[in-house]
Amino acid sequence: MNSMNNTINEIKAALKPLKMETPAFRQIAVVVKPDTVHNALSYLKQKGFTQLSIVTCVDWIKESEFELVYILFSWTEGIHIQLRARIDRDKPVMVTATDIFPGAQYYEREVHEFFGVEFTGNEDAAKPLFLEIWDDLPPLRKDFDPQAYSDSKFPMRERGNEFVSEIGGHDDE
Amino acid sequence: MNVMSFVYGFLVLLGVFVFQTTLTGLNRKVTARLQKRYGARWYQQFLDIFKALRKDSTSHGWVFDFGVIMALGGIMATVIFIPVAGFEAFPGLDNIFVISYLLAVGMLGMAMSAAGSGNPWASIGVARALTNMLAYDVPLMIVIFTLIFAFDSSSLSEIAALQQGMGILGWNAFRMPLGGIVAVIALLGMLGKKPFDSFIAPTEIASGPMVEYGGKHLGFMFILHEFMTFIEVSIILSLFFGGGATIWEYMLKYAVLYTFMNIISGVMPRFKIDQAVKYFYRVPLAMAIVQGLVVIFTGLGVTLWF
Amino acid sequence: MVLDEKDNRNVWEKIGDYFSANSIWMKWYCTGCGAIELPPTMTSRYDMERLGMGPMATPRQADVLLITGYLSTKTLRRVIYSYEQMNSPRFIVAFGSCTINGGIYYDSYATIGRLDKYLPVDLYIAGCMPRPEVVMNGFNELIKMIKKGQAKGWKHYQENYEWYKKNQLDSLGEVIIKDEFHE
Amino acid sequence: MNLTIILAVTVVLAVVSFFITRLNKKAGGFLTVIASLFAFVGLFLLKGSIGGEFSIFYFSFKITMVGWYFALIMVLAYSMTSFFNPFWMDKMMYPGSYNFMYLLSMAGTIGMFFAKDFITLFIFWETVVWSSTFIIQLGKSRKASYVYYVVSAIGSMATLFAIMMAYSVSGTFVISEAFAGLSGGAAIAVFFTFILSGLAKIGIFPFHVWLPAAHGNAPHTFSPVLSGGLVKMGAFIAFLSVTAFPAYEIFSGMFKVMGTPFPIYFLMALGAISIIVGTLMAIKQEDAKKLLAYSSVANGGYILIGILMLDQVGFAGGMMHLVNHAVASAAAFLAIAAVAYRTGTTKMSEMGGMIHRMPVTYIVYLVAIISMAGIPPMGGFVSKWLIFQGLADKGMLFLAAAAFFGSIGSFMYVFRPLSAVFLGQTFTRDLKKKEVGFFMMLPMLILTALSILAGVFPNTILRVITEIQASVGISPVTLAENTIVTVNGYLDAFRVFIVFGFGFTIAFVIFIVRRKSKKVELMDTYTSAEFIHTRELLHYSSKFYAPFERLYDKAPDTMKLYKKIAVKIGELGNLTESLFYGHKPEKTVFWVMITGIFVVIIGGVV
Amino acid sequence: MINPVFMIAIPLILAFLSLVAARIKKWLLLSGVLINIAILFFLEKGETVIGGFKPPFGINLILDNYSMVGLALAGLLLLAGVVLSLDKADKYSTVLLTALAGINGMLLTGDLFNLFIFMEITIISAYILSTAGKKPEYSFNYLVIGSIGSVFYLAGLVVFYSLTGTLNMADLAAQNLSMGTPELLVPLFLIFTAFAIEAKLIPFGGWVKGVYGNSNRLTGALFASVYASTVLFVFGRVFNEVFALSGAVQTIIVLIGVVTFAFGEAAAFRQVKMRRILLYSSIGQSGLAAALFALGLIFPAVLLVISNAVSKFIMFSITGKLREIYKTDDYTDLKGVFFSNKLTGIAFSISAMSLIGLPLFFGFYAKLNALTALFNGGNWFIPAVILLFAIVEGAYFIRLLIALWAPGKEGEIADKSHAVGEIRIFNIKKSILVFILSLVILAAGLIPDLAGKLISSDSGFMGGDGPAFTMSQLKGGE
Repeated sequence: MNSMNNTINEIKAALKPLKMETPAFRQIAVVVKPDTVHNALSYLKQKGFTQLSIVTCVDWIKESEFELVYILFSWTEGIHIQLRARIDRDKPVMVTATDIFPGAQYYEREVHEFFGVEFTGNEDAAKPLFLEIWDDLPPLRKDFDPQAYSDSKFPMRERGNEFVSEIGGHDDE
Repeated sequence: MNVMSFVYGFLVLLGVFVFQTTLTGLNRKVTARLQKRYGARWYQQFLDIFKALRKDSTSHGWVFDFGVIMALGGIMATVIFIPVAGFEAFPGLDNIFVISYLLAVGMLGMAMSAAGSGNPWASIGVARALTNMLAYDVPLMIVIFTLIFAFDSSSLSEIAALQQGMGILGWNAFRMPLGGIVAVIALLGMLGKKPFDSFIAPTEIASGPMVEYGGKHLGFMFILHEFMTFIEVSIILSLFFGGGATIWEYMLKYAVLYTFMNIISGVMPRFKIDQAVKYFYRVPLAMAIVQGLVVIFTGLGVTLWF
Repeated sequence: MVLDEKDNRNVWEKIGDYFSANSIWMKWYCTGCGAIELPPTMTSRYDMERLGMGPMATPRQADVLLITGYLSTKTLRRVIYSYEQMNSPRFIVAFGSCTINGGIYYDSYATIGRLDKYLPVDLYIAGCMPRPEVVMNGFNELIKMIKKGQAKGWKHYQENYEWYKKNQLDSLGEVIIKDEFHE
Repeated sequence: MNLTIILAVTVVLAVVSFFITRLNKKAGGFLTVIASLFAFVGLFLLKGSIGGEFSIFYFSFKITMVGWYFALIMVLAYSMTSFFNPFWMDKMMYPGSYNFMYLLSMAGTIGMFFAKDFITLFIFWETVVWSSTFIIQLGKSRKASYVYYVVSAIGSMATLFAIMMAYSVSGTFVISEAFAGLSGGAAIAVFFTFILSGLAKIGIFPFHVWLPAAHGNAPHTFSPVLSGGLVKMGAFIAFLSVTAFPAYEIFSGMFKVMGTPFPIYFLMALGAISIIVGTLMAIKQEDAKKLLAYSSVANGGYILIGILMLDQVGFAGGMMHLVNHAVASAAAFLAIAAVAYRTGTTKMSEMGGMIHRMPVTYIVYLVAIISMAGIPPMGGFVSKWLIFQGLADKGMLFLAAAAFFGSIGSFMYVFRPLSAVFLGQTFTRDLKKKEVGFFMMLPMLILTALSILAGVFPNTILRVITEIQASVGISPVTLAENTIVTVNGYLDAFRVFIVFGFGFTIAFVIFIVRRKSKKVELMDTYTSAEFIHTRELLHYSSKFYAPFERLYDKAPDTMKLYKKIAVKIGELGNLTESLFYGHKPEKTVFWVMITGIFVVIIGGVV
Repeated sequence: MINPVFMIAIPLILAFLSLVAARIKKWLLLSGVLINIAILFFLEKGETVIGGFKPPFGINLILDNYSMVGLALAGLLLLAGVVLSLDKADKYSTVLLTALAGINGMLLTGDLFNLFIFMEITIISAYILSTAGKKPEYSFNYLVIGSIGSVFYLAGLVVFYSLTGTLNMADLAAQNLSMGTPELLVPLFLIFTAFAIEAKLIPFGGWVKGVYGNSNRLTGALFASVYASTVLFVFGRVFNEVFALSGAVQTIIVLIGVVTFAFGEAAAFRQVKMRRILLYSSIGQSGLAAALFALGLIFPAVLLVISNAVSKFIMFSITGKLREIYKTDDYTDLKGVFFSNKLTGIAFSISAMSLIGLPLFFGFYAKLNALTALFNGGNWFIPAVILLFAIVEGAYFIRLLIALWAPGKEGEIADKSHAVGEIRIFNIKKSILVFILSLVILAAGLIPDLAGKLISSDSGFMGGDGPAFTMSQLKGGE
């Protein structure tokens, strides 16, 4: 546990986080200012957190903020770190992490695709990744209405009389 | 060589097709029973083939079609040369080398057509099939070579005839037991049965060479497969199990041998292709060479050894 | 599909349909959760080979395209591609409620609502999930339909190709897409 | 026809072509066609004067059946390949000397086969070696030409040694008499050193290293000659070493393996090893020409085994395989050259689907590989059949095992270029490419026709071989009208062909009565429903037999042996240099003193 | 008929004149070598006595067909060298003329002591020529080693004289000295050492690397052809006419020759600098020639010396010029240099192939003769070594030729764009001269019997055998 405490202390000293907690065993959650994320990532990588497990995003629509979450892992110490930062929801911009973790490319593209966050410095971030063709709001934003989209794009079956099961089914309606 | 020969040849083809397809259908039932299933109808294989012939098909260019025709043509020519219970449509041409190389025409045609489809899986399948062939053929050919040396003949019917009339122990499989074992293992490889079926692995490489065939091409492949099975089993039957004095004996023996192969295959897992090569070049090759040396230097097996 | 149409097949077609009905080779498009129901259908408990049915490796060889469960836009593109690679006569059996009306994913932005708008479904097997009994029952029905010459989805597709194509394009944008991962 | 005229005209035309090429490159190329065709026709007509002896200059010649047979094969390869020459002139660095060397080496081979004495043979032999060395360097690798020369030199120097040694015993260079009187250890030494040049030329293990290097990298217009022609010079030496040097008689008292004297069996075993090595290496290659080169190694093994058997059947097989391999290999190399003419590469991973652009070339290649793999109804089948029968007759189990291995392995390797170069998706770059012109197609078609004819009517060739067999005093292979009869069975190639045609017809009829199939593009294949748009990526061509190759990828490379020897020689040179040729005079003074002391000691002893 | 003494006197006079009339020394040199050739045809055969004393007391010159061949070879090559490199030779006119006198003297003299004097003249001229390399330490090296040789030779003569009482060759030959006597061994060793140093035999040739390796196109060509062949000719005469070698001594000398051949070829094999390749090849060839001379196989040895001298002359000239142009003689830096110099290239190639002993060239005839003669003597070991190292020799020469002819990356076809440059090596006249010289090799290779007849008039040298092998014997008649 000592190394854990040491790590916490060191990180606290180095990153000067807004908030810090340990949500589970050998996990640290650090909340930092968005403009320090890049520095924090490079600091952590140099501390031994060499694996970027994921970059994802949470839509806090009431606060009108996106919370970017970077999860890193250290193979030497076995500690996970969540690095969180909140950015403005109306102008979601973040500095890319691809220069530190080249693998962040695909996470950033995903976040861009599903939330519309822009990553400065990552030219490829705007390329489509999962949604092969998309023409609406980013779908995981909470103000996106999937029902409406689905109705407009994928017409549903009209439930009329012709839809009666022929093979002994039991229809509840 | 006269017209009758061709008529006989055609009849042989028809007969072999009906016989072998029925047997395949029955064997599907046998396999099903091994797996505690009810299994397909005995004529299911006919239904499958005719259905495939009935369907529309897709072609990937002329070599795709040409290869299929060349394959079936070559294989059918080979079938005509196979002596069945001493009967040959073209007497005297049942030379083992002729048969095994004419068989290769069919294989080459099939490989060409499959690769001509442009599907990478087909190419992988062909690569595996050819590797497999290299694996099983060398031990088998050594054993066959031993037989030729022993009996001074490379004619299937002559070698078969030599084994008859001495009871079951006159069969080469018992005169040369190691060679017999090699032949049976090699037959598994030839038939593409498990454990040597990695080249058509359906879930792994999408049935390999067959990947792009549909409709009549697929029907051709099925017919080809029946004929090829007949040729392969017949070679081993004639060389090692005495062929058959009468057509009924032949058919009975054939059915037993083929079913036996199926039963072995039914309980086997699958070798990777390099494992298959290693296996063939370790056990059967050693056995074949030992058998060959025994026959060449001691003469045991040429004469009955009891 | 219109089921009650006059039987105007000739003898050869009838024989052909007999073969087709008794030898059903399937290509399973197993993107949905329904795939798990198929192994029991195939193996010794239900043994679909009795009816001459069996799985096939590629759409070229198959007669039936079996779509098990929901289809996202992404998978629908592939399903259409596969269907077009199949050789006629070809049939589609849709499996599970998702293919009928989107199932529990009816409001998803990525999952389509109903399959028959895009491809000619010959037979639906309802349920979430349909048990193997139902699957076998459904296939019995398909066999009957083929024998009677009623499974004419593929002809319908040919005749109404424009309509299907329009629906496909409306929902999917394009069917055959080209991006950095497909080059 | 007179051999003098043939030789003189060829040599003169060689010189003329050198100058004409300087004026007009294409014209020079066409002149090689004319010259080689002239030589071919001339040689063909020479059959009437077999048995004649005469001399030109100080060279003495004797026209023998076997010489005629070999020369005809050789000039066939030369003349067919020469059709390609005019089209490659622009790509050559020295077109003039290429044409000159081309014809000079051809004249050399003709002279060599008809030589009456060994010195004539050797002079022509070496002329061929150096002239072809200078051709090979114009190709893709300088190293290849170096390797070619060194391996050839090892062979020819050894042979010269043998010739001289035999001369010191018998006092004559005349081929038929030179080996008289040899016995014991000297006979073995002469036998092995003499055949060394043959082994080196055929590419028998461990001398096979030059084939992939030279065949693979020579100008595309010379590889067919190398493989189809020059390799056969080695077979001639092998032939001489069992006939002119009656190895079976001289070694008859020695330890025998399966009825064959040990030295001969040893060489046959080397042949078997080269079959295996050639096959395994060919399977591995990524370059179509290198692949074919290794296949020549394997086929050389068959030829050597066949010829060394010197019996009724196997020998006939080996001799016939000469023709079949020459024709098939030349055709295959020409086909690859034709493809390279259009695409500019011979790497299999850089090509695909050429069948849609060059169907005739494809047919040519197909027939060639069918023949090479020994599948009926092509010529290669008959000769391999004969070799197998011969081996079975003698019970040579291990050789037969190698032969079978090579035969089946050949399916694997010949299929690779077929699939990688011709089948599959055409590369975007090659979509607009066209079939080669008629003039280039012609030789390929002729060779293809010859391959088929040799397979359907093998007796035409075998009749010549029976005469050769009679001339060297072994019982000729038994031939009936269309059949070849051996102890173990007989073969009626024509009937096999007819039945094959019958089967093919039935299949064709079934195919044609069924509904016409829908033609689709090659990109429209089953890809697990994934969309793939890049033709180059979908085409499967490199590392074709990866799982199999993995089994022997740690096998040692023979080239390393040669490199090691070269390093050792270099070290000896280094030692010499540092011991005796330093820049300081003291060293020499030291050595003078040492020698002086040495002499004094010797003097004391004496 | 002209007295052979003019062969020595005229060059000496001209040398003296060239000191006086420095302005026309170039013409003096040219006329010297030309006159030398001219009077060759009119020389009086047989023995010439100088100074009135009858041998063994006086100075005598011997002109038999052996010395005639040597004179012709040296004279012609010197002429060719001077013509080819007149700009360089100009400076060394006096030296070259003196050298010519010395060389002629060496070849003609019938007296061991006179031989010493002529040899000194020749070697001193060589010392001076070697300074053209502008590496004085190598010249000094040569000087030291050469002086040791001279001292040894002189010492050998002294001992010898005390034993036999004469230094006249014919006289000595008549004494039929037995090699078995230990006393003779010492002078023999001393004299052999002196020759071995000049003939570059292992282990005495320490000077060669520096001198040959830094030669220019004049000196390299002269050293490797004129000087080397002269020394070998004299070596042949001394060790055949004066000492009839036999027994262990013969074996040792042959062994030294063969070892020199083998080691020299091996050393050449690992070189990349062209002059080094050529110099080690020269060492090898002279080793072989020495071995053959020691075995008494004079005719093949002479053929070998001639073929080597002409080839080396051409190759050294071209190499020297190449080095002048490109400042390097590393062949890996000179790829494709013959592309724009085809005539020169062909000449170089013919020379190289002749050296390897490839048929159609003169070297083949020489090699074949050597082999036949050796085999006739019941010797199979030396032929084996010769052929074995002929492979090595072929390897490095062919490698060199390939590099010089065909530039290009591995994996791409040979292409002129990779050639090192398009500068002409020789101007057209000189190219033709070199080319004609190489054609001589080719012609002599094509009609070797005639060439052999021209050299030895079918009778062999100094009572030795004639050709061991003639092409005409192939026709059936011996």
